[in-house]
Amino acid sequence: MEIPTQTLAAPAALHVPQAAARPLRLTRPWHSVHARRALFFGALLVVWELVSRYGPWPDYLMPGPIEVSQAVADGIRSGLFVRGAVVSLLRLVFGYGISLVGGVVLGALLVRFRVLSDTVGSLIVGLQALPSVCWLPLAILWFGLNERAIIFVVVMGSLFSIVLGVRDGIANTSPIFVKAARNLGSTGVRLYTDVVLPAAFPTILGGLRQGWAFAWRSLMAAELLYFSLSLGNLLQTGRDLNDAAQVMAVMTLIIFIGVTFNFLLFTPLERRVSERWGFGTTSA
Amino acid sequence: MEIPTQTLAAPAALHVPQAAARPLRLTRPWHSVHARRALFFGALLVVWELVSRYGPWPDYLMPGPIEVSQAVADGIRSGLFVRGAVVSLLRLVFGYGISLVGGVVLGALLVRFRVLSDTVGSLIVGLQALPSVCWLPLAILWFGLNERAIIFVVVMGSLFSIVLGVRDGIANTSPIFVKAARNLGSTGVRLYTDVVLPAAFPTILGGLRQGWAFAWRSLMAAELLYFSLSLGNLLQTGRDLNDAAQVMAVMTLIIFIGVTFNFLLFTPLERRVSERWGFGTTSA
Amino acid sequence: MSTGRALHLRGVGKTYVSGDRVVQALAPTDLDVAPGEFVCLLGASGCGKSTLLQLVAGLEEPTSGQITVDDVPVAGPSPDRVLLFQDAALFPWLSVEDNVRFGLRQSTRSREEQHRIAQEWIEKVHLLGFEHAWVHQLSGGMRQRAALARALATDPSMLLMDEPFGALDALTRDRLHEELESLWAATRKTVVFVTHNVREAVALGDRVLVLSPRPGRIVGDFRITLPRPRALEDVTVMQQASEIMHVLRRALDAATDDALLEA
Amino acid sequence: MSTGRALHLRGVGKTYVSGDRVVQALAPTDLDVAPGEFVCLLGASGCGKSTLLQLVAGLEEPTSGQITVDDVPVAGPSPDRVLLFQDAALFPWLSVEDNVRFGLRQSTRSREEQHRIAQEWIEKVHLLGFEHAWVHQLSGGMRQRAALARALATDPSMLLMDEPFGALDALTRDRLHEELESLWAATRKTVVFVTHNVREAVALGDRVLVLSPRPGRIVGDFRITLPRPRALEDVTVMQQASEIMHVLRRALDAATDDALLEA
Amino acid sequence: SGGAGALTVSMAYMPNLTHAAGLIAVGDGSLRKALAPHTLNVKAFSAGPQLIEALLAGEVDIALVGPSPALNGFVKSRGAALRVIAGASSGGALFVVRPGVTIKAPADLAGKHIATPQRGGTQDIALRFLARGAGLKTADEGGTVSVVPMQPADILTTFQRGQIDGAWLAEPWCTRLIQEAGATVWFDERSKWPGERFATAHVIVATRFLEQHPDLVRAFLRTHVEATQFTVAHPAEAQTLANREIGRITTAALPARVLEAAFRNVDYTWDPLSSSLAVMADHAHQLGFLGEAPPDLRALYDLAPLNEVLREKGLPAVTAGGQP
Ligand SMILES: Nc1ncnc2c1ncn2[C@@H]1O[C@H](COP(=O)(O)OP(=O)(O)OP(=O)(O)O)[C@@H](O)[C@H]1O
Ligand SMILES: Nc1ncnc2c1ncn2[C@@H]1O[C@H](COP(=O)(O)OP(=O)(O)OP(=O)(O)O)[C@@H](O)[C@H]1O
Ligand SMILES: [Mg+2]
Ligand SMILES: [Mg+2]
Ligand SMILES: O=S(=O)([O-])[O-]
Repeated sequence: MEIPTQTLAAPAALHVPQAAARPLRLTRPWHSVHARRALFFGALLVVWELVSRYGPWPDYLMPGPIEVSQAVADGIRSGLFVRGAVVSLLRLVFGYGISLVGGVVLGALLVRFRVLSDTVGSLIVGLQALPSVCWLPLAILWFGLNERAIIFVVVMGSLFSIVLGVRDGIANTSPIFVKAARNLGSTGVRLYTDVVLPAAFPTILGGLRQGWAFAWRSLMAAELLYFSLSLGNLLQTGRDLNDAAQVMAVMTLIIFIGVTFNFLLFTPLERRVSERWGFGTTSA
Repeated sequence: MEIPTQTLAAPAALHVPQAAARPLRLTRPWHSVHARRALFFGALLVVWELVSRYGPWPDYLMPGPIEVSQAVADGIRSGLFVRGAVVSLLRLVFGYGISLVGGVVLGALLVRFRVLSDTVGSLIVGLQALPSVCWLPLAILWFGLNERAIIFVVVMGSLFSIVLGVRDGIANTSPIFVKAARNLGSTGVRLYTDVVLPAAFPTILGGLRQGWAFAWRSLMAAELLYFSLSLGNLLQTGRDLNDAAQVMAVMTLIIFIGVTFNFLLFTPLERRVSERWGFGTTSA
Repeated sequence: MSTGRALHLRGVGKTYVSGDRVVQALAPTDLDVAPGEFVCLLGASGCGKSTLLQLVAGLEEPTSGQITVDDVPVAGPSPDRVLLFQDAALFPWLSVEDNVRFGLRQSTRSREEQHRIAQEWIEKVHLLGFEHAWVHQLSGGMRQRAALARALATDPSMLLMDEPFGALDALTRDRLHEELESLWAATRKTVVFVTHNVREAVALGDRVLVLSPRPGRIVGDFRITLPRPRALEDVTVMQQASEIMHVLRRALDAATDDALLEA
Repeated sequence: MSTGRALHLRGVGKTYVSGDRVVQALAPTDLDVAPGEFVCLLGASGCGKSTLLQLVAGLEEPTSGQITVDDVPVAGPSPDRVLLFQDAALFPWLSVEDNVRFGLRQSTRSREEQHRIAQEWIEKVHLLGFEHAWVHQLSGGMRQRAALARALATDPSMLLMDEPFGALDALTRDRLHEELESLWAATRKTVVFVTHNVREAVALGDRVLVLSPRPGRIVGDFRITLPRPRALEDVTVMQQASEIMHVLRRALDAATDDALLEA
Repeated sequence: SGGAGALTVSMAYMPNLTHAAGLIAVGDGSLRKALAPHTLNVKAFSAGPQLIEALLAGEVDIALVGPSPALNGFVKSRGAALRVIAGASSGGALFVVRPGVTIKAPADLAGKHIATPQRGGTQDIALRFLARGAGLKTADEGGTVSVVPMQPADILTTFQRGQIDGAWLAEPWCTRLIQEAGATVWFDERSKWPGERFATAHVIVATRFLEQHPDLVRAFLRTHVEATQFTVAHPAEAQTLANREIGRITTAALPARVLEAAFRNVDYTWDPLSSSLAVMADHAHQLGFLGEAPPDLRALYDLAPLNEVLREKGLPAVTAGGQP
């Protein structure tokens, strides 16, 4: 059967014109999203520059985007930023990887074994509240002054977020999926990989993204352990020199890498999830 | 109609004896949970003490629970811990309160207005990765050396977690609830308070708890801003004086308060949610 | 009590596009329902019945055409046009009573009145004793009944019912048929009622519409003039039903499942 | 192909306790199903039919009594006893085809064979063209059919079906009746089939059991000896159905909804 | 440290001007040469307590560090973990005042916010003691003098924002406050000490390393003494060399103006100036910082290796509180 042409004619027909409340998202054309984002960030930069110039604060305390991008350019030209970012990113990816695997396994175990949840589970909630710097002394003690100590701090900083995210995700999943799966003969580890985790995945994803952010934070704390070229060190150097432009340049770099990873890693996963589950597909 | 006695006779009848995989929780008698927890923490303390005594590390680097509880007792006796904890808790509650309200509103707005999500949303993911200490210089700059600067850092540390938790929670909620509610005449703000937030609540709860943990972390960072009696300061003093016992004593205090708040605030909420939604009620 | 409104569909069609899947659920359709009319919709599984109801409820946007209610274009949902979802769609965070009160709370009624109306409806759908139960503690049929109470409690002038009695046993269904018919007789609400039970359609409807398989088109429009009340077992009802069944069967046999285009 | 097993229930009852709500869903029940028997369950909404199936499937634990399959006590679920849930319970993260393959993937079949079997079943439930659709893109009836394909594809020796055809139009249902009957005739699986359609029960079953309203008890046990295949419209089927209907009605009228105790 | 044969010697310092001797010895390669065939592993820390932490954990063998972290480490390990084996510098701390604020006598501290770089650190203790001497109490004792320990970087910002009235801190921060925030000097800490000398940096060694490898300790000290001599004799070259190292470690060298001015405020010596440390320890103890009992500092020093080196070089020996 042929689809009547008017139904496919204009994608604009998918647009909903009414004034009624529309709390859930529409699928919009790709380019407008980017245009809007560019516009927003552009406006943000302009406001920042204006505040920096005409605001009540001296510009050495509140450098504007021009000065900061100058600092970024300098940092990149000198090779410091790139080398520092590479060092930090490697640690981040490694530490986060450990947290990811450990967090998923531990989170699943917490739900599976009530004993663990009652004991380790309640401890984790408290451990999560510890600032990353608290782990430094233990890290040095246990691992010595080396990469492993830094990775340890990163893991401690992000693991618990992921564990709790996974645990909550699984615990708040409708038991019907597990019932259906066991009914069809799924058991043991496969029950987890095939059903429990996919069913909980929409919720878990949030925990994974938060874990990523906290891996960053802890990495910055860990990199103050001792001087070696890294983003955390560049940040601290900026602070020590009261070089607001450098501090902001490193912050910009962190934000940039954070946003980039989000787009490369998490946004596609989210899109996949909503497509499959049908979240936010309603135009109403 | 009378319920046959054998069906109500023993709560033990609810216990499931089979060896089959049972990934979802059973409701267990109250006391066994506490007994198990006490046992676990007891064993943990013993192991810690043993490691401290017979481990490869000198006891001034790895003080045992006895020494640490001595330090806690000293801290409490001198009044420092109690006063410090009160100061910190007040800041925490205040800063977290702001993050909570702001986070829920902002998270809901992000889902509601695609423009915001495309712009502010993508910025937040980056901002979340900034370590709390990055906000210190700006806080001093904008607010000066006062409580507001500390609260600002706490808010920056926890707000974004909550925003993203709320956003993800709402975005991953089945649209059917919103449809049903709008269909029954629910609109505007009430649609959010009556339907969108309750529907997303099981997921949001995780974000709120993580926000709480990160409020703590940021508070510790902020309290290094300047000296006034507070937990963060006691922690830093311990570090500056290489006093491992004091550092661990403050850490214990932080964990204790974290666990306590979790039990008072979040556990009852979680129980409520699973009771209503029927999560994990299956005995299979 | 609210009385019915006129419903008009002009060339209303719906095509779902997601990724490279294009599914035409409803072919452009014209339909006129008079105020207070009780219209039943029959059609093969997946032919677009639920889609049609969602469009009329204003919960989905038609890909083509326009829907008007009393000559006002439909531009979103309204509590005056309540849809009873095929899968109940109760709120799991609310008790049965609070679910039933949900629509009432949007109005300006006093708490006492809300409570009274809710109780009344809970009784009518035979859920007394389950006011404080949570949704997950209900059986499938009990959920459908709770959803029915929630929808009817708001007293809309147009009722859009998507297989509301599908999960009910014959006796409970008979009782609810009676309730619905007497409610309708008293208020003359406009009702659009989707069902798979042809005799149910004949027993309840002023008109029975038959949709072709996907993409749905109206291929039969029967006016039922039998005297009311009608029982499912009445011979006249059975006769009309078998006549309509015939049309349905023809429509289904004629159709080939070719509405799915891989774009 | 798997053939049926014997099912025995001895004093099997279920009481749900949550907080201060105590609901006796199923009164202690004895039941014997012979290997290869096709048993249909009828009963008022909320009388414990779904509960009974979940107990037999091993997904819930009885509060009292014991269930055995071929004299082995049931101690958890088994892919040999597949339950078709009342609300489909498809996995939203899998496509229709992957849902159908789910049970097969737990076995040692090759990928090609899995694919072939899945395709076969998708065709039998008339879902060709929707292999790659997501669950939320299916209509209510299509979901039920996909769930049916998923359950049957695993070829269990015992089928527990909870209103599997409730959301289907008459014609699709007739076709699936034929499919189910010929499958059953070929394999003599044991089937426990819950339905609200008395004629459907008579048309399909060797035996029809009638449950009283909550808490369910077996109050009628009819052996159907009519020659197969039987059509829903057969006069003999109708006669038997109205007889059973009578028992059902009596059970319902006798009952008072007093099973709910506020503890 | 390592097993048989060639060892790895872990040395730690901070990229501060007060550690110039260490920076120079590492920077010009002389330390590496002196320790050959053993390898030198250099770690630069951003704060003294972390350096001590690493030393206590066995990750550092020999280090340059300020007096109060050294003292803390010694006291916390109950005298077991480390020994002071030489001095490194003296001076380099000033009390600076924000323009528009009058602080000319200890009594003027009343009602003021004064920053110090670290709670329990040298300046922090000194300030509290100064206030106490003038009959004032600090804010945390319920008094009017707000002692505000914070990171030096934040001191500069708050100073510029007018939120801090004065600061007692070390170089190069005093110079930066003077140059960048127009601060005036109330006093140079040297003026408070007999002979204008007081310890600001020490050479410390892990006790275990000292016992196992006295030869390496002597080799280290030999280079240390030579680097110190070089710094005193050729301040301009020393400045450049030290600053180059600071730049290498932190990625940012000090500006020439700051470097010159700050360098002038520091004196370099291998004398540990033990009497000044005793005074500091006494003050710290009186203020409740070093535990219940007054610290027993007799075992803190082990100056024998240094004196041996000095003797080799024909230089006068140093003493610790009268003991050689
Ligand atoms: N959100 C969606 N995305 C894509 N396709 C959809 C969506 N919703 C429905 N469809 C498709 O539209 C067609 C009609 O669906 P609809 O739910 O209206 O059928 P129905 O007549 O109500 O069927 P049933 O009797 O089985 O409930 C089906 O082919 C279905 O696959
Ligand atoms: N998880 C639960 N917690 C508490 N009560 C429950 C639970 N599940 C079912 N019930 C109660 O048990 C009774 C029987 O439920 P069941 O689902 O077995 O009924 P059913 O015969 O399948 O009904 P229907 O035909 O409406 O599907 C109902 O009163 C229901 O409220
Ligand atoms: Mg439908
Ligand atoms: Mg049921
Ligand atoms: O303590 S952090 O928040 O920076 O991890």
